[in-house]
This record gives sequence, structure tokens and C-alpha cells, in this order.
Amino acid sequence: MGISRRDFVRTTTAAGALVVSSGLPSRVFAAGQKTVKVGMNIPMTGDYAPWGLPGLYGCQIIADDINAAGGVNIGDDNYAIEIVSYDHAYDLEKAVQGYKKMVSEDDVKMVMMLGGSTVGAIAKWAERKKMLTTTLLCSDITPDTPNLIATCESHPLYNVTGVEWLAKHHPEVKTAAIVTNNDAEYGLQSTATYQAAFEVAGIEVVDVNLHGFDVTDFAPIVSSVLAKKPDVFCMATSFYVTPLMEQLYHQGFKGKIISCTLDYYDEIIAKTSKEFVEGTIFQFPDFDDPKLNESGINFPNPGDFDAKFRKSHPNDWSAVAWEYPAILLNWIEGAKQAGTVEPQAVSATLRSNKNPAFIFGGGKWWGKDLWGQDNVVVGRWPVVVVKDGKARIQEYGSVSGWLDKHAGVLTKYMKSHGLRTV
Amino acid sequence: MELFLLSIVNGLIQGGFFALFAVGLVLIFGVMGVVNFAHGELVMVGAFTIWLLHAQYGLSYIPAIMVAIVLVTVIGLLMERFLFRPTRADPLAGLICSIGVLFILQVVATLIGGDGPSKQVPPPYQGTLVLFEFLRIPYQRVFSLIISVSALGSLWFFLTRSKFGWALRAVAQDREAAALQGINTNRISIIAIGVGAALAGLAGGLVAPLTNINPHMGHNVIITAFIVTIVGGVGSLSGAVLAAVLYAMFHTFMTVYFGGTVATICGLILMVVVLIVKPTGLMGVRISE
Amino acid sequence: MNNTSTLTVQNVVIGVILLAALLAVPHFLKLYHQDLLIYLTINVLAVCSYRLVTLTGEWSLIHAVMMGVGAYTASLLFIHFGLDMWFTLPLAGGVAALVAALLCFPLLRMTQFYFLIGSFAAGEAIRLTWIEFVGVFGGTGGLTGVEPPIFWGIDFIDPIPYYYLSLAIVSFSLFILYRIENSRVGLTLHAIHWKAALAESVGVDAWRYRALAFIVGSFFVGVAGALKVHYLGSVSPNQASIGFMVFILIWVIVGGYNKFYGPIIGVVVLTVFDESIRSFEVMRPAIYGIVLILSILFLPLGLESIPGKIKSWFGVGPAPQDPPLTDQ
Amino acid sequence: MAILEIKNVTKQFGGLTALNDVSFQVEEGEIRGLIGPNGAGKSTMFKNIAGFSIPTKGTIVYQGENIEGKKPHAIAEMGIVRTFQETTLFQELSVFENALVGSHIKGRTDVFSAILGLDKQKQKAAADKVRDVLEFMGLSERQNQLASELPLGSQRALALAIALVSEPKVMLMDEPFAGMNAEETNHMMDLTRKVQESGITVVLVEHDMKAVMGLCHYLTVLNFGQVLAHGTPEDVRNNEKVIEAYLGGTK
Repeated sequence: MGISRRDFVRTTTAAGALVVSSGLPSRVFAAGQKTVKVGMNIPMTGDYAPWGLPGLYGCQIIADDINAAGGVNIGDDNYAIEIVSYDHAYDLEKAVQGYKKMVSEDDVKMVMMLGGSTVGAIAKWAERKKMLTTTLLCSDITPDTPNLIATCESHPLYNVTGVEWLAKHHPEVKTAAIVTNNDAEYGLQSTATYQAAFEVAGIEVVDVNLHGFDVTDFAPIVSSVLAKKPDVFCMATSFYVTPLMEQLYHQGFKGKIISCTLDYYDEIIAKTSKEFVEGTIFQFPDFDDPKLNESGINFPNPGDFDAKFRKSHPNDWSAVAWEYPAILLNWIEGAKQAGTVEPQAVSATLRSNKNPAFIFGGGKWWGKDLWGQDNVVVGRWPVVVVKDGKARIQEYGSVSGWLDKHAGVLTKYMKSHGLRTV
Repeated sequence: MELFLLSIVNGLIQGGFFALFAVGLVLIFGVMGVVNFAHGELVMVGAFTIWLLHAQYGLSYIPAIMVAIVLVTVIGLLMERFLFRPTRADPLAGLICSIGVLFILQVVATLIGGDGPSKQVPPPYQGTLVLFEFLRIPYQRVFSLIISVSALGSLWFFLTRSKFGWALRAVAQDREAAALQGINTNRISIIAIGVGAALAGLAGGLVAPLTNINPHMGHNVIITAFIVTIVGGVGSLSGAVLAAVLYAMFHTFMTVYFGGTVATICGLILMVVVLIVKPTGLMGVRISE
Repeated sequence: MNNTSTLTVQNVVIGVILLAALLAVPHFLKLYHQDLLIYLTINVLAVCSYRLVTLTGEWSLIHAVMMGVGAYTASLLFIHFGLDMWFTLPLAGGVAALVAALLCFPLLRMTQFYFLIGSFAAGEAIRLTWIEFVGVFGGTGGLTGVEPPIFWGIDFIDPIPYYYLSLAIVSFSLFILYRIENSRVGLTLHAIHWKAALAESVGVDAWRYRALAFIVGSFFVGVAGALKVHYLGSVSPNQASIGFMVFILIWVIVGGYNKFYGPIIGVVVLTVFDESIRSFEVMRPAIYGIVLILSILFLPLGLESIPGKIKSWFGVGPAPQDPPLTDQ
Repeated sequence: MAILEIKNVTKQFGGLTALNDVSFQVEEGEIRGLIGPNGAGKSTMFKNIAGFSIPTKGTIVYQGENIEGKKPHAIAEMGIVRTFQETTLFQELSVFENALVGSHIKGRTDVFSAILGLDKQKQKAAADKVRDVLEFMGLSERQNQLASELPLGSQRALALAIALVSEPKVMLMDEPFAGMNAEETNHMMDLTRKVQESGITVVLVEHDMKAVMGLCHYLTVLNFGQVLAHGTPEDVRNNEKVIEAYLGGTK
């Protein structure tokens, strides 16, 4: 199973080589067809690879589908989509080098990135080259980054919906404890958001436990948190969910569990028990979820995508598997409306749309109050709960609705952690 | 009070694990004068072996651990023969060679397991030992504590009661004097790295079901091992065991009462303080003037 | 040490050709490789300053963190006070030197293995401080938005001007490092390395000289850090991790640390090599590891010793000796 | 007048007493021998005088000043310079550079002067001094060779040269004749005498009895860390206790 994937990685990364994946149909281009290149400057090796590589696989599936169907009509031209990838391994120097290469040498029309310090590092170049760039972490947006947008994942804002749902369906919970990795890009952002959401929901936060990336044993961390007897155990992290869940299980935690992600939850069930994981709340659905077929969802055939992905990459599904594709689809829509693939025009068209086609619907542009630019699309976001060993969407909460009422609380907690706000 | 008891148990379990790999590092350093930077990767290889054989191919846990130990020992012996022995005159060259090995082992693990998410091994011993309602220890951890204590016990027995153990300690204290007394230092080096690597393999096998397994996991292991080694005294095996347990307790209690990051910073500061106050560590012997 | 740097025709010709090549090379490269060239130039300063620290025979593991100290200093000065690179560069070096001076008291009580590990621990503690104090240092995300200067109408954000600028600064720094090494100070450092006790017996205060090497080395790597951050635009704790430190160590040792130019050869050859195997992607570290081991086993004096070896094969020069890297 | 006074010095390592209440005085301008069987504490005494080790008890007075507890480099600066057992040189440096290190006290410079070349005058003086001493030691022709390439006799001479360049008042020589053949020994004895004639007080630890008896003006005999006897070579040769100690120990 390792080998085919390895070959795939190698071919896609070879000197930013053209990715024409195994799917032969993509080679059958219509006469006179042009190619538009879209860049993915993401981590494909190292610790952050799980938040890069699955996205590349996902986008490849989408691009292959589009190309197999004859490409996409933008303006007067018909285009094939080509994904150009560069592995920056979450290294600042490499991220900037890869970005400049894509923009200056590969002639890409949009660059998708994971976010965090790597986006901070390229932000200057995005403005200089006026290149449309996307991130999954909307906290990357600053007053100086008009070309940086977050059109899909609005980490960490969506976390409010899970807390809202929890408070509504489990009014008995009074206290919560938050555990996360102590980093400014992911953990602290989520922590601030959860603190704000709990405050709004009337749940008292009795402990915030921050730990480094060097933890090998979560037993003491979990023990110390459980000693505060919280009703809710909240994981504002994606990195250490499995070992934390395992410890909660062994230390006999009986309360509610809420988490940003629950990637590979079947493995967690294998390490704990089905009963224990049951009822865990998080924010990222599987794509075979029936509720994704409802109207208002802006993602073509989620079930089909899910099947294709799990067939070609059975062990690699993570949240980014559909997030980068959603951004890609969003961009294609924008380019169609703009009638061109030129970054500035697409960017302007996307942002002039008061009701952008957000993946879960209900989208609107937001962000000025917190980060200085309305460059984040917020809208509905799914609250996912494990039911009978399977992740199922319970409802779509409204991120925008919450922000309209409580953005001030969020700002307060962001500031309390030393995080940047306008 | 409950939390206190629980933390002691957690600290002991963690301490046993720290001791397993720190003792190996000390043994190799003491006998060969080489800082084996790849020691964390030896633990990683042990853990990966469990993932591959046990979790992927369904081999039982205990045989998988055996294979892990043998495999890691073989890697250690190869390192001794082809890297450390030729560069013996020069400890720094040995260190750089071990960094080379570190790179190679990480890549091999990546090629086998892929770059994707961290690997998980379902615990072979399910269930939890409930001593009191507040004192619950997963059987997997009980197992790992028993095994690490008995491994360290056997090592102690070997070092104090056998001829080899005696020779090994003699070489660790003074290589030249030992050679003059007719001890075959090459053979002792082989035993040292063999035992050290085997313990690392065992540590990897024990930790596999308890943690995230990925090709880079050796990094945290080696940092902890350094701290333990320094605190315990570079040339002292009993110092390493004592320091492992003390440091694990220290880290556990700091984590419980002050948080994880603070615990790590304090651990590093503790190490620097020990270096300043007693550069030879808690049990270290003064190297002759 | 007592060098007789003769201004022969041969040397002048070689110098002119080298200079011309250094000035011409970016014009033959695309943007991606121009960037690489700039980082390479800066890394040359990092390895050469590291070599100064190692002249006394002590190998530290804090040099990468000192480069980070320089980068963070420059970033903070730029972001909060709008100071231009002309000011941040010396100040970054100064702060790195100051941090080094303070660290001398605990660290220089140790030697050899203890110093190696002690310096590593001190470096990690500094790095964790950057991570912990999010408000000041930006946590794991680090600091962004640092810019190069615009001067004489030249925007140094473009790679070629910045390359020339770094080339000038690095060359000047190397000249100073070279002067130090070939002065009495350098002789004393060498003397401490080979026989500290003998040097002390004729009045050398070994502690002071080890401190001097550590502080001056840290100053220049601080400058290198500032130079890097003004081009790259951001700095994060990750950049100062043990990973980068290991690379500095490798560059110096594989290049050959016995000669002034050894580390330069090391960083240049290995960077070019590393980039040339980029298409092997995941395999790359392993290839690197194998090359590392082979060079230690078969070229213990580093790449720098190859010409000498070739000469001795043909019976032209003396057979090179293989002294150990550290004292016994 | 005594240039160096050792007063009741005791040195203990762990449970071992290497020196036990040792006292003696060294007169200015003499060649003093410090002899005794192996393990008698001679080298330990040297280390304590030169500051490489600190006495557990007792004092060491040099020119009327207590120097105990001072660092080796500070003691060197005051004028006490030691040489080492076996051959201790900067093997990787040339003969000239080796001797130049010896001129540290007079020739040292700060890093800025070094960069800007402000210390030219000083360095020239140091180099001249080095050349004089090498000439004096008969090493002039070899000054560009690596120290490791020299024959044993010349290596010892170079070790002496390094010490001499620093212009000491007292020179502590640790077994300068060890491993030498008769010819080399004679040459070394001549050199030592020349050193003494130039006004430097010499204290030497030595096993070679022929050299000791021929060279020293006065001897101090140590045994098991205690002073066994003082006296001229003639006195010591006939001292019963000394004969017994030597017959009981090594020859």
C-alpha cells in the first residue's frame, strides 16, 4: 500500500513537475484547449504532511474529473486544470522559495496553502505579485494582505458551533476544561475561540492546559485536568487527539468530549471502545454523510468523492482531503463568473459576491473586526457527532450568526493569549 | 491526594521507559565514548516494527517485540562494526556518523510507513486495572512497567554478577587501563552497543501501543535521554536509572501542577543547573585530572 | 599563523576570476536558484563563524539558536522601531554577542561532551522562550513582515541586489574572521585547542579566550541571522531547531574544519548536492546520511583535504596527517 | 632569600593523601631537585605550585606573596612557569608558533587591535624574542618544521623554549630527561644550566639520578607524600633513609 503512494508523491514533487496522475482520460484534451495551473504550496513530508498531502490527492481527483469531462469553460476558452505542487515541509525558507517559484516560473493563477507561519512568510510576496492565495487558517489575514483569502475552513471560528450544539442538547453541563498544544498558529487560536464559545454558552472553563510538542505521555496531563472534575473535556487540537482520547478512556472519564477534529476515529475506537467514543462532538464530517446531499451544500457529489478518495488512498483521509478541493471548486466558480483566470479579476469577482458559494452554505465575507480584512468566508458549519461508531452531521450551526452577536468576546480571549487582533 | 498517587504511578511507568533508553545511551557513551545521536531512532525502529508486524500483519505482540529487539540489536551491531569502531579515535566523527544513521533510519521508516498521519497500534492488552476508583492503570501500562523493571533488573544482575559485566564497567571507567589488564575492548564494545540497542528496541516495542508512532518520534526521545543522562551522570548506569525515575517524577508532577510547557522548560533548566553545580551528574565519577 | 600572504600574480589572477564568477553567477540563474544562492551566501557566514567557536576545540550546539537571536532582534527592531537593515544588522550581532556573553558563565564551566549538551539545553531553553511568549515573539508562528531596505533607488527585495549586498557583508565579515584567526588571538585559540594546560602554563587565560571565541562567533552568526530575516521576511522558532544546527555541524565537518576555507567548501558543495538530489524528495535525507558517513570514514579531514591527497598520490606533497577532530 | 616557600602543604584526593605537611624553600638562582620514588607526590607538588591543583591545607608563598588558589595563567604571569611530563607541545603548530605561544604575556593583544593590525610593534618584539630563544636553544634551523616532526631531544628543548619565551623567574621542569639517551641527556643538562645561568631559578622533578646529581645544587626528597630528606646531592646520596626508600621502592 505504501509503494504506489510513494511513487505518486515522487512524481508530483519532482522539481515541481506537472502532475498528470494515473487517470489517463485527462490526457485526452480537446483541440485548442488551454491549461490553467493552480499551485499547492503545502507540507508533503514531515510532521505537517497529514494537513497537506491528502489535500493534494483530493484536488487531483477533482482536477481529473473536470479534465476527463473536457475541461472547464472560462471566458471564451476551454481550460484543463493542472495542479502544481511544492513540498515546503513546513519550513519558512522552502515555503517562500516554493511560492516564488510557482508565481514567477510556473505561472500559476492561484496558490493554496495550509496556513500559519508559512503563510506569514509568503504574505509579502502575495501582495507584491498580486497573487490570489488561500489559507485554511483565517488568523493569517492581516490588514496588509488583501490577496490572502480563506474561503473554506475558517479555523478556528467554526468551533463555536460545536459548543453551541453541546449547550443546547446537554444543558446539564456546567464546566469544561481545554487541552491543547501551546502554539500560536493552531492551539492558542482554538483555545481562545473555545473559551469565548463556552463563555457565551454559560459553561465555566475550569482549566486550560497548554503543552508543548514534545509530550510522549499524556497520562499526567489528563490526570491533572480530570482532577478539576470538568463536565466537558475539550481538545482544541488536531495533533494529539488519539493519545488524549486513549488516556480519557483509561482514566475513566464519563463526561462529554468535544474536539476540533477526530481524524482517524476508527483507530481511536480500536484503541478504546465504541461506547466510549460514542457521542463525541467535533467539526469535520465524513463525505459519505447523507446530510451532505441536502440542498444548499456547494460540493458536487460528496459521496462519490468520498468513495473515489478512499479507494485510491484508503488510509489518508483527513479534513484537508475535501477542504483544498472545495477551495479549488470555489475558485473555478469565481473564474467562470469573472470570465478570466487572472488572479486579480478572480479575486475581485469572488469578493464582490455578497453571498459566496460557501461549501456548507450561508456564506458571507467577514474578518475585518478581528483581523483587518473581510477576507474570510463564514457561513454554516457542521456539528458532527459519533453515532454508532460512525461520524454523522447533527446539524449545521451558524458561524456567521454567532459572530454577529459575540465577536467582542472572541476578541477579548484572542487578546488574552497575546494573539494578534486588529 | 488521589491525583498525587496517580501521578506517582504515572511517573514510575514513564521513569521505567526513560530508563530503558537512557541506560542504553549511557552504556554506549561510557564504553565507546560516542554520543549516539541515532538512539532515539533505534526506539523509533522498535516501535515501527511493532506497528508493521503486529498492527499491520497480525503477528502477536510478544513475538513482534522479539523481532523488534533482534532487529534493533543488529542495527546497533552494524553501527559499532562499521561506524564507531573505525572512528574510535574521534568521538565527534562517531557522533556525525550516528546523525547519518538517524537520517537513513527515518527515511527507511517513511518508505515503509508512508508520510501520512502518525501510526497507531491498538493495545494488545485491553482493559484497565482498577485499584481504586481513582487509581486506574491500563493493563498495557502495567505490562510495560513490569517488563521495563525486569529488563533493568536483569541488566543490573548481568553487570554486577557476570564477568562481562565486570569487564564492561572496567572499560567504562578507564578504557586504557582495562585494555592493559587484558580485557578485549572490542568485544566489550560489541556487548555494550548490543545491550544498549536491545534496550532501545524493547523500549520502542513497549511504547508503540501507548503513543503516536512516526518517523520523527526519535527526536523527543533523544532530548529526554540527554537530560536524563546529564542529570544522572554521564558514566553512571545506576545514575541513569535514578535520574530517569527522578526526572519522570519531576516532569509528571510539574505537568500535573504547572502545565506541560512549564515542565519542559523547567526540565531544561534543571539540567543546566545540574551541569553547573555538579557537572558529573548525580552519580557520576570525576574523570581523572 | 604567521602568514606570508604574498601578492603573487597567480593569487591575483585567481582572486579576480573568483570575484568575477561570484558577481556573474546570479545572472545565469532563475529566481528559485537566486534565492538559494542568497541563503547559501548567508550560510557561509554561519559556518565560518561557527568555526571560530570551534577553534578552541569546543563544539557547541547553540549556534543555530544564536542565528535565531540575531533574526529575532532584527525583526523586533524593524517591526517596532522601523529600524533599517543598516542598523539592525550590527545590533542583531550585538544582542547575539551579549546573550553569548551571559551564557559564558554557566556554559564555559563545562568542556567537551558536557559543553555540547549544555549548550544544546541552553539553546532549547531560549527557543522555548520564543514559543512561550506569544505576545512578544509570536509563538510558534514567529514574526513576519520584515523587509529589506530600499537604497539609492535600489529595492533590495530583488534577489540580485540582495545577493550583492549579502556578498559584500559576508565577505567583509569573513575578512574580519580571517584576520582574527591569523592574528595572535587566533594562535592562542589554536594553542588552547591542542594543549590547553600548556597554554595556561605560559599565562593564557583559557576561559577568557574560549569566551572571546564564543562571543565573536555569536556576533557574526547574529549578523547572518539578521541578513537572512531581512530577505526572507519572517523568522520562526523552527528555523533555529536542532535540525538546522545539525546541518551547520555537517557542513563544517564534511568541508573540513582545519582550514579557514574548509567549511565554505562544505556548505557550498553540500548545498549544491542537496539541491541536485531534490527530485529524490523523501529519499533525500537518506542519501545525505550516506554521503555524510562515507565522507567521515574516508575523508576525516573533510573535502578540503582532497587536493592534498591527490598531490600526495602523485608524490608532489607530503602525505596529509589525520589528527583527531577533538583532543583525547 | 627564598623565592618560593612551601609551607605545610597537604593535598588529599578522596581518601588518598598525596602530600602530607610538606615544607621546603627554594632559593633564588639555584637548581633545586625534587626527587623520590614513584607516587611520592612530586608531580602533585608541581601541580599545586603552578595552580593546576589547589592544596587541601598549607600555603605556597612566592616572592613574599601567597599564590595558593590562583589560576595557572595568573601564576604564570607572576613568573612561575612549568613544563610537563613526557613531551607536551602544540604538535600541530610549527616550532616558531609553539615558541610564539610562550610569548603570550608580553605579546597578547585584543581582538580589535588584531583585526586592525594595531599590534604590529608588539608582535614584532615578540617574534624577535622568540627568534632569540630559539637561537639560544639551538632550534633556529628547525623553526618552520612542525613540532611533531622533531626528534625527542629537540622536542624537549622546544618545551623549554616555550617556557623561556615567557620570561619566567621560576621554572618548574617535570621530568625533562625521561626517555633520553646519554647524549641527549648531556645536551639537556647543558641547556638547563644555561637557563639557570641566565638568572632563572629551576626546580626539577626527575628520576634520572645521574642528571639530578650532576645538575642540582640542592635536593628535596619526598616519600609517600612526606619530606624524607633535604640536602646537597652528596648528603642525600649517603642518607640512610633515602637509600632504604629507594631500595624498598623502585631502583
